[in-house]
Amino acid sequence: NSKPEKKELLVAVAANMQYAMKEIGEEFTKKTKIPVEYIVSSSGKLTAQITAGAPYDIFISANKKFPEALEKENKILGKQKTFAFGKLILWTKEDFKPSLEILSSDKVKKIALANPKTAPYGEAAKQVLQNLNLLGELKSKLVFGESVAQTNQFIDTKSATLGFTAFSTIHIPNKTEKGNWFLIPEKYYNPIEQTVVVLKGKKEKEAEQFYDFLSSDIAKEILKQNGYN
Amino acid sequence: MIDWNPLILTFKLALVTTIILFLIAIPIAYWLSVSKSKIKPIIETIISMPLVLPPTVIGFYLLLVFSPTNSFSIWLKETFDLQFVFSFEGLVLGSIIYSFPFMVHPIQSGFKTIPNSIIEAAYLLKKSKLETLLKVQLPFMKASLLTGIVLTFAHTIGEFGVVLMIGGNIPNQTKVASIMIYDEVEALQYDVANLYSIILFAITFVILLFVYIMNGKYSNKIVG
Amino acid sequence: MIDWNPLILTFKLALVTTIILFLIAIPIAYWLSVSKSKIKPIIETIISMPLVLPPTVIGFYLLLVFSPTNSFSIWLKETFDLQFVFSFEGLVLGSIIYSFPFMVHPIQSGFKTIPNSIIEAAYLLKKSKLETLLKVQLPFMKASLLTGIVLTFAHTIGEFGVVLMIGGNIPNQTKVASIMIYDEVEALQYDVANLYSIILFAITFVILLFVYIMNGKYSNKIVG
Amino acid sequence: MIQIDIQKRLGSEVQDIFLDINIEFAEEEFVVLYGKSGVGKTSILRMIAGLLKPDSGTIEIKNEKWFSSKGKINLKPQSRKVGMVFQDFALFPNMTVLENLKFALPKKSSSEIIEELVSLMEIKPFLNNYPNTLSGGQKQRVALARALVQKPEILLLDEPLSALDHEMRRKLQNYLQEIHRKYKLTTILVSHDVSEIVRLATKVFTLENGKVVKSGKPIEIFSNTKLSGKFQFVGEILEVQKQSFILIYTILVGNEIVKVFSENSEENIQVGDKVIVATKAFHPLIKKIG
Amino acid sequence: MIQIDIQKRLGSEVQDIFLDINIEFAEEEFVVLYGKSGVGKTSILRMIAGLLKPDSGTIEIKNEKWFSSKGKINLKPQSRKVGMVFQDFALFPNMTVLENLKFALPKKSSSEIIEELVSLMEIKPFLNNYPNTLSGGQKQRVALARALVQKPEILLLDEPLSALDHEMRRKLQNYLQEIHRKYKLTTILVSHDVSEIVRLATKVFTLENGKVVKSGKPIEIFSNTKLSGKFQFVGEILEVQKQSFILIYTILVGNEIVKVFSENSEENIQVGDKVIVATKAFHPLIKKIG
Ligand SMILES: Nc1ncnc2c1ncn2[C@@H]1O[C@H](COP(=O)(O)OP(=O)(O)OP(=O)(O)O)[C@@H](O)[C@H]1O
Ligand SMILES: Nc1ncnc2c1ncn2[C@@H]1O[C@H](COP(=O)(O)OP(=O)(O)OP(=O)(O)O)[C@@H](O)[C@H]1O
Ligand SMILES: [Mg+2]
Ligand SMILES: [Mg+2]
Repeated sequence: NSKPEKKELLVAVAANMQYAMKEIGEEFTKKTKIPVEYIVSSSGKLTAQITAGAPYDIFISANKKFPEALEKENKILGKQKTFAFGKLILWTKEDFKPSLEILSSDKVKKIALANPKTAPYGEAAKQVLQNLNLLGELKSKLVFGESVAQTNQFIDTKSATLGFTAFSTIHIPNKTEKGNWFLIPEKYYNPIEQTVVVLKGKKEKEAEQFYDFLSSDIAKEILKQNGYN
Repeated sequence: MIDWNPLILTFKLALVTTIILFLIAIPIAYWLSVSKSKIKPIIETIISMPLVLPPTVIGFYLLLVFSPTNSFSIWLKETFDLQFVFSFEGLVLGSIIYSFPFMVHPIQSGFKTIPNSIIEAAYLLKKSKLETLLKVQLPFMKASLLTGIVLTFAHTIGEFGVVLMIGGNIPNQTKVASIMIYDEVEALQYDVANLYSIILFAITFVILLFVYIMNGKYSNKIVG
Repeated sequence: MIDWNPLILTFKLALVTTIILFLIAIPIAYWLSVSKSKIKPIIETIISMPLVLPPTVIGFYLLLVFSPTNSFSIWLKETFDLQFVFSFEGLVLGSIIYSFPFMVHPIQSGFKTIPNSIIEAAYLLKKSKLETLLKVQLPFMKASLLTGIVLTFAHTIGEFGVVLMIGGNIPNQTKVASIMIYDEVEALQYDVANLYSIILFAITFVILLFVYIMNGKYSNKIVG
Repeated sequence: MIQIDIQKRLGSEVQDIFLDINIEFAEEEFVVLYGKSGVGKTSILRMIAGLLKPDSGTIEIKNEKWFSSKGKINLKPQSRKVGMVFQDFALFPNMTVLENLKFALPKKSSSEIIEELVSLMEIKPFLNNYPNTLSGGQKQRVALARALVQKPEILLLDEPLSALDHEMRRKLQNYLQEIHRKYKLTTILVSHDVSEIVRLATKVFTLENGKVVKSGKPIEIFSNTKLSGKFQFVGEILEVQKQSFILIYTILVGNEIVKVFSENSEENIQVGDKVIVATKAFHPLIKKIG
Repeated sequence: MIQIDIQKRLGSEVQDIFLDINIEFAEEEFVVLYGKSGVGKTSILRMIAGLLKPDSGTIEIKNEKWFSSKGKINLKPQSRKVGMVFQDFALFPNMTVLENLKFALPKKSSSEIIEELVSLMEIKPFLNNYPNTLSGGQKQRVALARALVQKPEILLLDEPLSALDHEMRRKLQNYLQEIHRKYKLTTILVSHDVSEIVRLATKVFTLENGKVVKSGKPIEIFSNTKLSGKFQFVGEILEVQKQSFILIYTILVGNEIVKVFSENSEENIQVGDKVIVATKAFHPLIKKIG
């Protein structure tokens, strides 16, 4: 039952990057005629899968830690490259303008953030609260999503009054109700590096093309439109 | 340093869920086993449906239903002081909904195996339906009850999709062991994940082993 | 534009898993129901254990066991051309392991309800153990078999933790509907998620409803 | 007065049985339902007990309507003061024999009756056994004891002694009669055993094709042979021996074996023949025994 | 030759029963096991059938060892050529009556035997019913038919007719005798009914306390009353009527009711008394009937 060799380039992508990646992929295919398929999941799961031999060609991670783990396992070709930075916002679907000051008010019942342990945006959110010395005070208000995506659901369903999430969230195409957001000054958190690595495998050449394409002007423009630097 | 809180919370959740579900499932399964209603197959089907959706997705729909800002939730909160998101009650509710079929189906098929004549005999001895249920029917279908209880209990321990969604992973409150292990795996902290897995495994193993040994003793007595 | 591939894959997976598990579970449940072995409670307990760990974590451990680079997997691949990660076979394996208790436990409790004398009667009519099993015991415990089949089938449709981990979400190969819905919810594409949920729901509903209606007709006939 | 007037269609498409029963008898009678297998005896008991709903009719017990299709009355089994022994025993498998009996004991009643029944029915040796480990006759005795624990006003017995040996059967027949009198019960018994019926019944209803075709005292019902001569009985030849001029016939009359000496052998009588034995001159000596 | 020599400890801690059975009989005999409820009759049949393992001993049927504790032989039930009617019928609930019978039919056998049994046992009307919907006697007939479908060499019958009415019982007794002869079966019957035993058995084993205490022809076993006088029988008084100087006793002998006229009433004989009726001068007229 040997499977036919896949034509597509398999791109494993961390959940928060998926929209930008899809647009970039379309441009890439237009240019190179190489079709692209995406495997969207959390960076942690993707790392475990790649370690176990998943047939992915490219890995786009939400931070540098995961590719480093893969490097130890001798799974990657060349070096990881940071091609964008994520931006953190406070987002709400309620009818007020979010701000860092409002976090302490009674109006805010629950604050959603991604799990700092597993999600880079969660880690960044935690740094913000630490830097503002709010972590202790707000502890009882915090609820954690397994990822940025789940954090978004908390906010989107108004289960949490507001939450920390990726700026890319509100750039999601055909998302109509964008709610209110506040872009958090970058001084409060360490840069959220979006990195890419080429994985060893049968399509290393095509993968390298994609790797390079991420630094192209077209890609940069798309990333900007999706809320990355 | 082992953090026991998630473990304690897990077993508390499993216990509460199993007990509540047991009490809810019995009347429903009973009705299903005796009813000749035309809509019975529909209800039987509906009971299985929570299984069909991924747990996180169920959790998402539960979030929509119980979002604190909607009027139903406000009413619940004001009338019963109940809030189902980001609370232990929410975990219980989510687990109950998701484990529902695991309790109801085995019990229902248990009810079906009871010979009519022993139920009739109890009625003729002037036993109410309730007393007959408790003293004749339930003891008779012990194997099925055990199946329902074990499946529900074990499943609640392992479930994390619904629980994660509706609970919000709050330490000491809704952060159960399964979520914790999941987090550690996600964070590539495999050693820690292994450690907690083993602990969870070991405790559950001992509990279930005890249940099965007791059950074996009792069954042997009856069949002689 | 509905992508039917994940849906087809889902039902294919559920069907294959249910059939294989049914065939595996019967001899195991049979042994458990007749055995008086001392180690029986231990095995009963072990059977429930897959439930105790979060599905993704089980998937993770399966990844470790079946990682194509370890020698066991290489042997499997060379000898049987079998590869259990990132393949449909892997999904089947994962689903089987995770749904194991849902099939074995109900069938085991079904076996226990069969009166000894009808089995003996079959033996005295010179029927082999196999023929007795097929023609007398299994039909007798139909309600329990149904429970096992429905729980397994529905659960396999909804499961995504193990499947996501061991399957890797590869379109047309391991991307089943549950993962797809999960992805869409994660991506905040609620409309799409709703659409697929409803389709999945509707198809499963029809299948199960059909099963229950047929079952109801048959049962009514027997109890008159 | 017990008045039962019920109709019920039983059976399947193929086998169609229409029960149309109209019987009446006084309280404290010992009534027997007699008839072929499948005629509907068990079904009648079940309708009286409230376990099966008649299609139409009334069941009136001591001026109390238990069932009336017109009056839309249908008392629950729990509200009918009946006790019943089932043809298939229906013991609770999860309780020991003693627990079965204790379960039957109404709250606040003294457990003396249990002791009495236990010693009478000789069930002491297996009081702590579960029903699965009992022999057929032992189960039957426990079932009977369980039904009697409640001292019901109406006792419904569905072949309660069929699995018992002769001796035990006699003993329990006597006991049934005794408690029937002592507690002023109304008893309805299904039995195939003529000797049992004649011993116990005050009234017999014979069923055929879903209807009562005969009713009366058992002696009237069963002594079908008309008297002619001073003495006669019907039996079956088991053995014929010839000793010089005398023929010795061994004849089975019911369960008893009788030897008859005869000098005249006009007829060719063989083993297996049903015969009538009669005599005009007969000077019997009747002696009490046992 | 059938030789059974087995020991088995039965029962629980409280009720301890030790079966020690040693019986022997020829092929083609019609053997009856007789004894009190709980004495171990069913257990003996189960050990012969291979459903219960004796603690020790041997079972040898027609020079073939079915069980031997020394020789470590213990044939499976499937390898023993026995058919059995269970006390609790053990019909397959998921099959109709006809399917039950067909299931019993060995592969490649003609289904003629089924038709024969169906018409004989009068089970045609409910052939397509499931066992749950049958009356007790109907179930019993199906169980008997099912055991006979295979024409087993050894037929084990555990009270196979106990739930049947008199007429059906007689009919099936005759049939059992007929097939016993026709197919040269060896039959082992458990029965409490003396008349049935006397009719059918060629040899009776009476069990008491786990042992065989009597064995022989049924007539020898059951005609316990010694002959004295030309004619005598034992019965029970059902009714005493006084007509001028004559007393008319209605006496139950087995299932038969006998009227006896007596002029001398030395003794005070009452209803319920067991009596012996004897006479020296007796000139019977014996006539074939039916
Ligand atoms: N499974 C069992 N476990 C323990 N004891 C048993 C079991 N089966 C039967 N016995 C005991 O063995 C004894 C013999 O039982 P058996 O059924 O052989 O009696 P039986 O002669 O057929 O009686 P009956 O005429 O009442 O049917 C009884 O005292 C019974 O309680
Ligand atoms: N649940 C049922 N469904 C359909 N038919 C039934 C059901 N129960 C009984 N019958 C039929 O009704 C008729 C009467 O049954 P019932 O049990 O009353 O007979 P019975 O007189 O007690 O016979 P027996 O002496 O054999 O016990 C039988 O022909 C039987 O097949
Ligand atoms: Mg009946
Ligand atoms: Mg017996």
